[in-house]
This record gives sequence, structure tokens and C-alpha cells, in this order.
Amino acid sequence: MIKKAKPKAKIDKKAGDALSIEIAGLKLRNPVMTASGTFGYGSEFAPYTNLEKIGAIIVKGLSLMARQGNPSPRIVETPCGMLNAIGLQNVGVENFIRDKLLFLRMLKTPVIANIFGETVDDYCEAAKRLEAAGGVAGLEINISCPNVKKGGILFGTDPHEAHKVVKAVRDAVKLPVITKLSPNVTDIRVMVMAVEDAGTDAITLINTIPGLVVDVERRRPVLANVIGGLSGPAIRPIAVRMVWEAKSVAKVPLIGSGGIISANDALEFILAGASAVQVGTANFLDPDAAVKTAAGIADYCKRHRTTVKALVGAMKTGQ
Amino acid sequence: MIKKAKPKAKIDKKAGDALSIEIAGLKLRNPVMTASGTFGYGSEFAPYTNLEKIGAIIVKGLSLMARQGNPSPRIVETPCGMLNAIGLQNVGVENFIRDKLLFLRMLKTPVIANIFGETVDDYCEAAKRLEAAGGVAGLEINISCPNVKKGGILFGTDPHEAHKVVKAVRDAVKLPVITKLSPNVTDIRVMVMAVEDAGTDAITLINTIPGLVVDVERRRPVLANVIGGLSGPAIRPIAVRMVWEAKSVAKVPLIGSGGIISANDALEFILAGASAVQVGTANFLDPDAAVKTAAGIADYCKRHRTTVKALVGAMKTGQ
Amino acid sequence: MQSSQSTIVYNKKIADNYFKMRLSWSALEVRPGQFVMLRVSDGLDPLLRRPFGIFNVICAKRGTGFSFKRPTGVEILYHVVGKGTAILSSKKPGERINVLGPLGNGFPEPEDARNVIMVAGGVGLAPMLPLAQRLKAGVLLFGARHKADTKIIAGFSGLGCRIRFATDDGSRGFKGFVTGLLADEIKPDSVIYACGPAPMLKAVALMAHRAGIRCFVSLESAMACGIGVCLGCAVKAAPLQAGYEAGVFRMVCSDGPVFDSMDIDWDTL
Amino acid sequence: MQSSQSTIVYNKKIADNYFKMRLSWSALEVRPGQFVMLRVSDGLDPLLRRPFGIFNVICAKRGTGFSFKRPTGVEILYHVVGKGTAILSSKKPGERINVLGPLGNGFPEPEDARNVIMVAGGVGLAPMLPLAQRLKAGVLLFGARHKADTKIIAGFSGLGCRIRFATDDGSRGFKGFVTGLLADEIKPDSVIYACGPAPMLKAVALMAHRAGIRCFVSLESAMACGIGVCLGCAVKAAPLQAGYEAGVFRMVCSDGPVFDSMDIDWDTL
Ligand SMILES: Cc1cc2nc3c(=O)[nH]c(=O)nc-3n(C[C@H](O)[C@H](O)[C@H](O)COP(=O)(O)OP(=O)(O)OC[C@H]3O[C@@H](n4cnc5c(N)ncnc54)[C@H](O)[C@@H]3O)c2cc1C
Ligand SMILES: Cc1cc2nc3c(=O)[nH]c(=O)nc-3n(C[C@H](O)[C@H](O)[C@H](O)COP(=O)(O)OP(=O)(O)OC[C@H]3O[C@@H](n4cnc5c(N)ncnc54)[C@H](O)[C@@H]3O)c2cc1C
Ligand SMILES: Cc1cc2nc3c(=O)[nH]c(=O)nc-3n(C[C@H](O)[C@H](O)[C@H](O)COP(=O)(O)O)c2cc1C
Ligand SMILES: Cc1cc2nc3c(=O)[nH]c(=O)nc-3n(C[C@H](O)[C@H](O)[C@H](O)COP(=O)(O)O)c2cc1C
Ligand code: FES
Ligand code: FES
Repeated sequence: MIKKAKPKAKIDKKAGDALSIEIAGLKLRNPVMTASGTFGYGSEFAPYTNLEKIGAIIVKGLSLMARQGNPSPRIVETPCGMLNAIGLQNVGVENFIRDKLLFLRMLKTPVIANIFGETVDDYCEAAKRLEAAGGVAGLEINISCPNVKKGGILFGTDPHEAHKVVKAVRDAVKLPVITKLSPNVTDIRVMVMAVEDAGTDAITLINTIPGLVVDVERRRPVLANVIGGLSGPAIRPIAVRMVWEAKSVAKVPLIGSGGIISANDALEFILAGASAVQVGTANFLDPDAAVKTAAGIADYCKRHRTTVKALVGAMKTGQ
Repeated sequence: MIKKAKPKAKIDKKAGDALSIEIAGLKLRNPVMTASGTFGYGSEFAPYTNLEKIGAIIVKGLSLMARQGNPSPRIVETPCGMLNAIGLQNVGVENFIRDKLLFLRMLKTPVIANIFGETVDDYCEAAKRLEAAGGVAGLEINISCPNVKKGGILFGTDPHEAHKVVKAVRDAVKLPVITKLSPNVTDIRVMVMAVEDAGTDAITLINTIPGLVVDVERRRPVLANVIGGLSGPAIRPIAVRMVWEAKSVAKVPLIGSGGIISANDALEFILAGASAVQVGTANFLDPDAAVKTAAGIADYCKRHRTTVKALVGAMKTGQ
Repeated sequence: MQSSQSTIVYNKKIADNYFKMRLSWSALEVRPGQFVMLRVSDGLDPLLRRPFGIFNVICAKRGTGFSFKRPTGVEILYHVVGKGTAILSSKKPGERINVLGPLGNGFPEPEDARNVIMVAGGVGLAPMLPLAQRLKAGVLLFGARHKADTKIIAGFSGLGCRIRFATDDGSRGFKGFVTGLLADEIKPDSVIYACGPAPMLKAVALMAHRAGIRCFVSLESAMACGIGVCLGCAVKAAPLQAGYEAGVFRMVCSDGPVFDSMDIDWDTL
Repeated sequence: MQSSQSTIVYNKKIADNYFKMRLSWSALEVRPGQFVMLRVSDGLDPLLRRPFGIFNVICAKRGTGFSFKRPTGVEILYHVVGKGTAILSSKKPGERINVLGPLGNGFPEPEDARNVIMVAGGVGLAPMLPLAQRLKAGVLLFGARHKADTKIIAGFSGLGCRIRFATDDGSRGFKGFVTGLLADEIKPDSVIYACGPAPMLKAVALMAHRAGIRCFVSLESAMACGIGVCLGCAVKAAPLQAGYEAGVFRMVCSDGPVFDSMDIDWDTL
């Protein structure tokens, strides 16, 4: 990390330090990350955006073994959003290390590996191998993917299961550990306290919300998996509310995710209590969305003579 | 009820019986109701639509005593949706009976009173007085309004509390009782089983989803109440999914609500398992939305040579 | 009072970020101060209708009395401030727009038009044109940011009411707030009709109160339905006045948008 | 390969529900069979880009070889089927649209253009024009619902390839599916390039397989990103062929849209 932090620090100087923020020991040049599963393995976006201007790149969710994912159709558009049921298709940790990490290591931008598994051991083994490989700045544990019938969902909605997997991964590696929560719970604060107690260094919220779209003419679900995860601007008010609720109990930094299309959207999350944000579905509308969002936050900070650090949770309620 | 049912039966004959459906002993000429809080007390829409072509009118949520509601701003637009924090402002049961019911009694369309309270007794007392007044065909118990800090939310997210209030109302009156559930729970099926066990005759889902919009320039929530309930097309995929999940355990009829703008949307809910639907926010875009939705369902039934009864839960999954 | 598809006759830019749109439209009767709600897009984003004051009413024959009978068209004057008004400004003649209205109570008819003082701030000028057309007397005090914005006054000339200007930078008329013009216009039997930003209305209401004259204000609020059912556009009523219950919420769309300034709890605005 | 704001040069209706749109656009190189993704609205509904095959490439000088170099414009041929294409059809010249592309692999260059059989169904004709322009030989079998739809063929005449029609109602050319024309065109060394509805492609692939000739198909699938990252546009690969692993998913946007018909698991389409 130190080796990485130095050059970044320089960039921060140039850009002015208004945007830089440290999360779970990760020094970020700006608070805008790319959300897992919406930015591939980074290299795919090289022709379209400046990867060095992104706060951090979170790669597609990785499992110990490669996964083929769900049959098609896997995606469908919804009002101001989309459902996806990719089924966590991915190349697997080993192929990622062999084929994808080389390119990512050349970037100054910190790379965060998003991991998932069907057992606690899967999570830990994946985490260890990624740490051993080097070049990964941190881990994001996905306990919340709603697409896969087995695994995921259980960890994400039961505080005890969540605690178990996060603690195990936390004990297995030295890398910063971010836990990504599912919104599909009655009280997000319970989950926040559980994963904090398990030793997570930061918390990302929210992942997608389970949804269903019916093809009325064919009288079948549009998605082969029936249920998919809802993402995009449609869910933003729900995500901002959950960040605000989480902030009321959280001791570790929060990372906001859900429907961020613009700097204004990102600032809603930051003011509600997020120290950083993730741009997801917006990458599909504009492959330069993350960089534009960061630039917009810089403008806001200049206009208001403030810094991102000062804006975190700065929303005032009451008269 | 019998007295009311007869003339309706006639209308059904004329319109062809493809649309008629019976829910909780209520014979509806078509499955399209107007959602509580989005259709006032009915009379406001008389200049804009034909109230006799609506399946059922559900009036604004009523409490025992009149309520003033929350300070402004109470609403804000969101991507393909809106947040509301009205705070359940209403004229109270007595004023409703005195001032509003006269007009509603003249309609052949069944009128359902949506009720809420802060204690089990409030619910029961409101229910009894409405039954005694006559002219109300059924009750919809709102245990799920997310706008009011006290009351509502607790009943709606705790299966035991929900069971308590529903059973009490069920025992207090003979009128058909519909329970309206909150989506803000980890597993909607648990709530469904709880209120069924308490004796509800039907279940409406979903109510609004708690959300937050931040005014980034003022660094304050847009709504005076901070949190509001998200409604509109944005939440439709979530609502359809919950109806489908509920259907897997429900024995009583389900009523779908959430983002219905068109007949196609309504049919998604019906195919997923709803016996009827409610049009809410769409009434603001087009005061004739409910009638147009019913007409569109009629076209679909004609085109597919089928009936609403046959379509309920007719979605096929698997290859 | 209806919801109908209308056709755009024209949609002209008349000042920076100010547009005037004419729509073919029929209604039974329109009172000055009423408004319409437009569906700016058939899509779902933006989702809600947008409220706009009725700026001009096209009638076969001008008619008499305080209201306009059987109009065949309507004009709105709008300021581009966000997504919906931006979409509106891109509309071309011939395109269709759904119009809900006329809505709201409108201005009450004054006993003597000559005693009327109209106070408008920015786009708050819109509902004043039908009023001026009906009164054919009185004075209009118009406040704007600078000279360029005062172009939207065209249409008021020759209606028989005096017009005085106030601009923030003094580029036209009085330099300062429009309330600076109000003091020397107020007479014992004056009646004020005001529309504009809340702070302006607050100041005007206070001056009227001090002078002991009546003042009617046209308020704005975020709206969803426009017909009194969503209860989203609430404003708090002042302690018992004109039979209103203290602290009760009034709906801008159906109880207003025009209120007696004494009936509003100004501390909550 | 870029994301850029382009300007609409024209947007013409060329048949019922069929439109041709020209955009000012620059790129390094375009291969026949590639596609672009358009942002049909700046708003959030519809949210996702829409994929369209590259129908025509505007180049300063025609150039030689299989690909088109440094185009200054691009044309798409689109069929109005839903919300996004309806919005597209309402766009006027001068309006701006964001274009992502060129995307996808495109058609492989044939050894001998004269052996090429192009098979197109409906709007599947779009990617065939650049191919025909490059091949200047072979035969095009075009299937449509009825005569009216075959108007979209204009632009193929004089390119040096024979054109044969099939319509469902026989109103132009052969009565029936386009595959009815294919049988007597197939020779031992024929190569098929096909684009159209999945059932048509399935039938064509089967005939090619039986005849033991190569067949390349351009597939469609719902898409979100167009660049291989969302993994939304998956199609299942056939048991081991051309080095593909059995049962593995291929991405239509980045591995395709053109695939060797032997590499696709047709039972899953
Ligand atoms: C009864 C009534 C009459 C009106 N008459 C006119 C008129 O004649 N001409 C005119 O130009 N405008 C008028 N308005 C204001 C107009 O409705 C808003 O400017 C418009 O809805 C903004 O829509 P938007 O999508 O462009 O802005 P949004 O993107 O919705 O919001 C942009 C900015 O405008 C503010 N805003 C949004 N809605 C309102 C609202 N209802 N009132 C005040 N500010 C708002 C937002 O807070 C935000 O700061 C009237 C409002 C009301 C309630
Ligand atoms: C690589 C590729 C190239 C294409 N080239 C062309 C072309 O050159 N010209 C053309 O007119 N169309 C083309 N299409 C299809 C085109 O993308 C869709 O018709 C379009 O996205 C529909 O958008 P919509 O909003 O109008 O329809 P929607 O409202 O999104 O859907 C309306 C109907 O179209 C169907 N549909 C939606 N998306 C697709 C899709 N991606 N493929 C097939 N059906 C779809 C839906 O299932 C629905 O039945 C291509 C598709 C792909 C994947
Ligand atoms: C196509 C797609 C694939 C995704 N894959 C993953 C994944 O592999 N792991 C994960 O934790 N989240 C995944 N997500 C969730 C996103 O990372 C993000 O949390 C969610 O989409 C909400 O943010 P957004 O509305 O900005 O997209 C995926 C989302 C989409 C749309
Ligand atoms: C302005 C507003 C007021 C509402 N008031 C009530 C209410 O009083 N009682 C209730 O049970 N639901 C209330 N609801 C929820 C609606 O009845 C409906 O369940 C919800 O809006 C989802 O449906 P929709 O997306 O079609 O609007 C209200 C919704 C809105 C938008
Ligand atoms: S806008 Fe709905 S009550 Fe006024
Ligand atoms: S469309 Fe995203 S991977 Fe093909």
C-alpha cells in the first residue's frame, strides 16, 4: 500500500486535496469507485475513460472456481432501472490472477477484488489467494448477491451468518476488508452492527434489490432466473435512506451504492453519511460516468469551499 | 353486501364476465381498485373519470381522530417515482362518515375504508364505527405506512404485532378485512402467514418503500419528515416480486400495488398471483388511469380469449 | 375542469430562460389566478405533472365580467429551472401535451379595481395578466433580477394599469426589491394581489398587515395531483382567521393557490 | 471504439415502421457486421442504450479491402418495435445522440466473395449492406412479411450481388420463409452469412450443417453495456468446436455478434 500511496499523494496535491479520502487504510484520490460487476476487470473501459482518475476499481465478483452463470435472458430494463440475473459468472480467482491482474497492477488506481462463495471456506480461500498474488489493495465481500439461489442471499440477510463469514475472512487476511450488505432486510442497522463486530473495515450499501418482470404476452418471467437484482436510479432514494440509517450506528466508513448517475447523486450519499460512493449501472450509459462524477464533486467542493471529508454525513435534519 | 352485489352483477353481465372477480366476499366488476391516499374520498375524481367503471374505491387512510399530518415539503419527485411524507393527514372517521360517505353511498362501486391507528384499540374503534355507519363494503388495514414515526411501521414489520392488530380488527367487525403489508421486511412470506393466521380475508402488497432525497445545495433532506415513502413505476419490479413470493404461501387472495401505470403493469401483478390490483401514483398523472387500466385488461382478455380469474397466478416458470 | 390532450400552437423564447407557450385548449370558464398542470413528457421521467399559472386566455369574444368564458386556447409563461421546464422549452408547435385544469380558486374580484395593487416577482408575473385584463385599472409593481428579465412584461401595456419596475441591479426602474415601490402606493383602501417567491410574499404580507389593508397572495408548492387528493402541497394556516382552524394545513392546489395573507402561518414558509 | 456525441443528419421513414437515420460520426475503422449502441434519450427512461447494426458507412474515399477506414458518418436502419425505437423515430435532424462504437467482431472475410450466400430476415438486413458493399458479389436472400417491407432493400441494387425475395404472403418473390430459397443456392463451397430472427437463423444453421458448409450468424440479445462487462447478453456455446469450451457462455456484444453457427448451442435459443 505504501508503495502505491506515494504517487497517488502527488496526484492529490495537483488535483487539490479536497477530494482525497482514506477508507479502511486505502488512500483514494477521490471518493468515486466503480461498482463490482459493472466495470468488468477494468481493462474493458481503458478505451473510453481515464482509469487513473477513478478513486478505486472494484472488479467483477470472484469465486474460488470459475462460474458459468445463469442462462439467458439475464437482464431486462425497468422504469429508471434494470434487473440482472447474471448468476455471478466469473473467471475464478486463479484465472483472474493470471490473466487480469497484470494489467490492473500497472495502474496507480487501487484495485479492490469483490469476492463471494457458497461456504465460509470458499470466501476465505479466495481471499487468501488474492492477498498472496499481490496487486490487490483490498477486498469487498459480497454477502448480498440476490441472484444465486444457493449461497449469497443467506449470508446477507442473517446477522449471524454475516458475522461468521466476515470474521473468518477478516482473520484470514491482512488486506482491508469491505463488507457489502444486502438491502433485503427489515433493519439494516442490525446487519451493520453484526459485520462491524466481525471486524469489517468498511461497509458498502446497497447491493441490488430483488425484483421480477413478467412478460405478459408469454405469461412467463422475462429472466430465465425468474428473479433479478434491481439497480439504477430507481433504487437511489432507498439506498440513500439505508446509508443514512446505517450512519446512525456505524463506526466504520460507509460506501454508498445505488443509482448514482451524477455528482449530485453521489453527494446525496456523502451528505447522508457515505465516505465514498460506487458508480454501477451508470457505467453502461456512459463509460466515463465515474470520472465525470468525480469531476462534478470537485466542482461542488470548489463552489462551496469545502472538502469531501467535511461533507461526509453533513446533512442537517430538524429545523 | 347482497343489496349492493345485485346491481353490480347486472353490470358484469353487460361488460361480459371476463373481468369480474370476488375478493373477500366483495364482488368486483373488474380487478382495478384505486389505492388509498391517491384518490382522496372519490368525489374529487368525479369530474375526470367514471367512478362507476372502477373495481373498488379505497379512500384516504382514516384514523379515529382527525390528523393534521406532517409539515411541508411533503412530496418530492424521484427517478420514475416520488416520495411522500403526508403524515397520514385525514379528516378522521367521524367527519368521513358525516361529510364524505353520503356521496360514496350513491355509487354502485364498492367503497373500502383504509384505516390505521397508533394502538390496537384505535384500529378496532375506527373499524367498528365505519361498519356501524354502513355504506362501507370493506376495510383495508394499513399496518405499513412508513411515514409516521410512531405507530404504523412497528405493526408492519413485526409478525406478532401484525397478528395482534389484524386479529383484533377481524374479531371486532363482520366486514371483509384486507391487510396491507409493508415491503420493508426480510421475508414477506412470514408476514403473509402471520396476518392470514390472524384471519385477514385478503392481503394488499406492497405499500411504499422508505426513501430519502437530499437537497445537496442546502445540505438538508428535501422532505420536512426526512424520510418518505417511495411509490411509482420505480418500485414495480420489487412489488411484483413480493406478490410472487407471497403467492407461494398465501391462501387468501392477494391485491397487488406498486407502480401500476398501464394494463400491462396490472397484468404483471395478476399473472404473478394477484387477484386484483390498485392504481395509486398513476392517478396523479392521469385521473382516468384506473378506468383505462381496466379497459386495457378487458382488451387483453378478449385478445387472449381468457378471464381475469384464469390469469391469476398463471405465470409459468421453468422451461 | 378536465384532463385533455392539447396541441402546441407556439413555444417562443421571450427572454433568457423565459418561454411563452400557447396551447389549443377548451374549458367552460377560467378565473384570473387559476393554473393548469402539464404532463411535460409521455415517458416516466419526469413522472409528475408540472403546475403553471394561466398567463393568457384565448377567447372567441373577450366577454365581460371577472372571468373568461369558453376559451379556445391558453398561454403559459414559464421559466426554465430544471428538467421538466427544459423539456417543455424543447417542444415544437404541433406536438401534443396533456393539460389538467383549470385548477385552483383564483383571485377574488375586488370591489373597486382602481384600488388594486398588483405585486409580481419574476415568473410570478404570469397569473397577473388575466387579472390586469379583467381589472383594466390599478397599478402593477414588477420586480425582476435585471432589465433583461423585464421583457416578459410585454402584453401588459395598454391594459389600463400603471406599471412600475424594480430590479436587483437597478438596470430598469427602482434599484432593489419590489417591496421598495410598495410603500408609497399603499392607500387606506388599497387591496394587494401578489405572486412571486415566498420571501417577497412574506414581506408584502407584512407591509399589508402593518397598513391594515387586505392582501391576497398566490403561493407555490411542490405538487403531485393538483386536485386536492395527494395532500402534498400543504401550507399551514394562521391562528383562527376567516373561519380557518388554527394550525390546520391548507392545500395550495385546491384551497389556493390564492390565499388571504392573514390566513397563512408565514413562519412556516 | 469510442463514446461520442453525434448529430443527426437525417431520419427518414423508408417503409412502415422502418426508419433510416444518418449520424455524423468518426471512427478509425469499421468492419461489416459491427454495431453501435445509441442513447435514445438523455433522460432516465428508457435507461439503457439500444444496439443497432451499422447499415452504412460514410467515407471520404470508398477505400479498398474488407473494412471501411476513417468514416465521417454512419447510417442505421431500424424497425420501430417499442419505446426506444419510437423515441428514435421522433428525432429531428440537428438533434444530438450519443453513439458508442463500433462494437463487436463483425463478419469474417470470405476466401471467395462469389461463394457467399447472404440470408437476411426483416431488419436483419441492416448489417448486410456493408458486407454486400465489400463483397460486390454473391447472392442475397431477403425474407420479409410482405412486399411493403421489402422497400428497405433500396441501396443493395448495383452492388454486384444477386437479390432474391421471399415474403410470408408471396406479395413479392417466393411465398414462404427465406429458407425456401436457400436450398437451391447452396453449393459445396458456399459460405452463408445470416442475420434475422432466431428461428430463421436456427433453420439456416441446420441447412448449412446438413450441407456441410460454413455458416456465420449475427445474433441478437438484450444488452446493457455492449462492451462485454455486464455479461447480460450471454448465449450458450455448443459442445467443443473451434476451441470453445462446451456449455460456456459467449457474449453477443464482445465475442459476437457474429458467430460460426457450429459454435452455438441452438437448443438454448
Ligand atoms: C400553482 C403554481 C403555479 C406556478 N406557475 C408557474 C408559472 O406560471 N410559470 C413558471 O415558470 N413556473 C410556475 N410554477 C413553478 C413551476 O411549477 C416549477 O418551476 C416547475 O414545476 C419546475 O419543474 P422542473 O422539472 O423544471 O424543475 P425541477 O427539476 O422539478 O426542480 C428544479 C428546481 O425547481 C424547484 N421547483 C420544483 N417544483 C417547484 C414548484 N412546484 N414550485 C416552485 N419551485 C419548484 C425545485 O425545488 C428545484 O430547485 C408554478 C408553481 C405552482 C405550484
Ligand atoms: C447486436 C444487435 C444489433 C441490432 N441491430 C438492429 C438494427 O440494425 N435495426 C433494428 O431495428 N434493430 C436492431 N437490433 C434490435 C434492437 O436493438 C431492438 O429492437 C431495440 O433495442 C428495441 O428497443 P425498444 O426500446 O424500441 O424496444 P423495447 O421497448 O425495449 O422492447 C420492445 C420489444 O423489442 C424486444 N427487444 C428489446 N430489446 C431487444 C434486443 N436487443 N434484441 C431483440 N429484441 C429486443 C423486446 O423483447 C420487446 O418485445 C439489434 C440488436 C442487437 C443485439
Ligand atoms: C450487471 C450487474 C452485475 C453485478 N455484479 C455484481 C457482482 O458480481 N458483485 C457484487 O457485489 N455486486 C454486483 N452488482 C451490484 C452492483 O455492484 C451495485 O451494487 C448495484 O448495481 C447498485 O448500484 P447501481 O444502481 O449504481 O448499479 C452488479 C450489478 C449489475 C447491474
Ligand atoms: C401521496 C400518497 C399518499 C398515500 N397515502 C396512503 C394512505 O393513507 N394509506 C395507505 O395505506 N397507503 C397510502 N399510500 C400508498 C398507496 O396506497 C400505494 O400503496 C403506494 O403508493 C404504491 O402504489 P403506487 O406505486 O401505484 O402509488 C399513499 C401513497 C401516496 C403516493
Ligand atoms: S397537489 Fe395534491 S393535494 Fe395539492
Ligand atoms: S451487453 Fe454487456 S456484456 Fe454484452
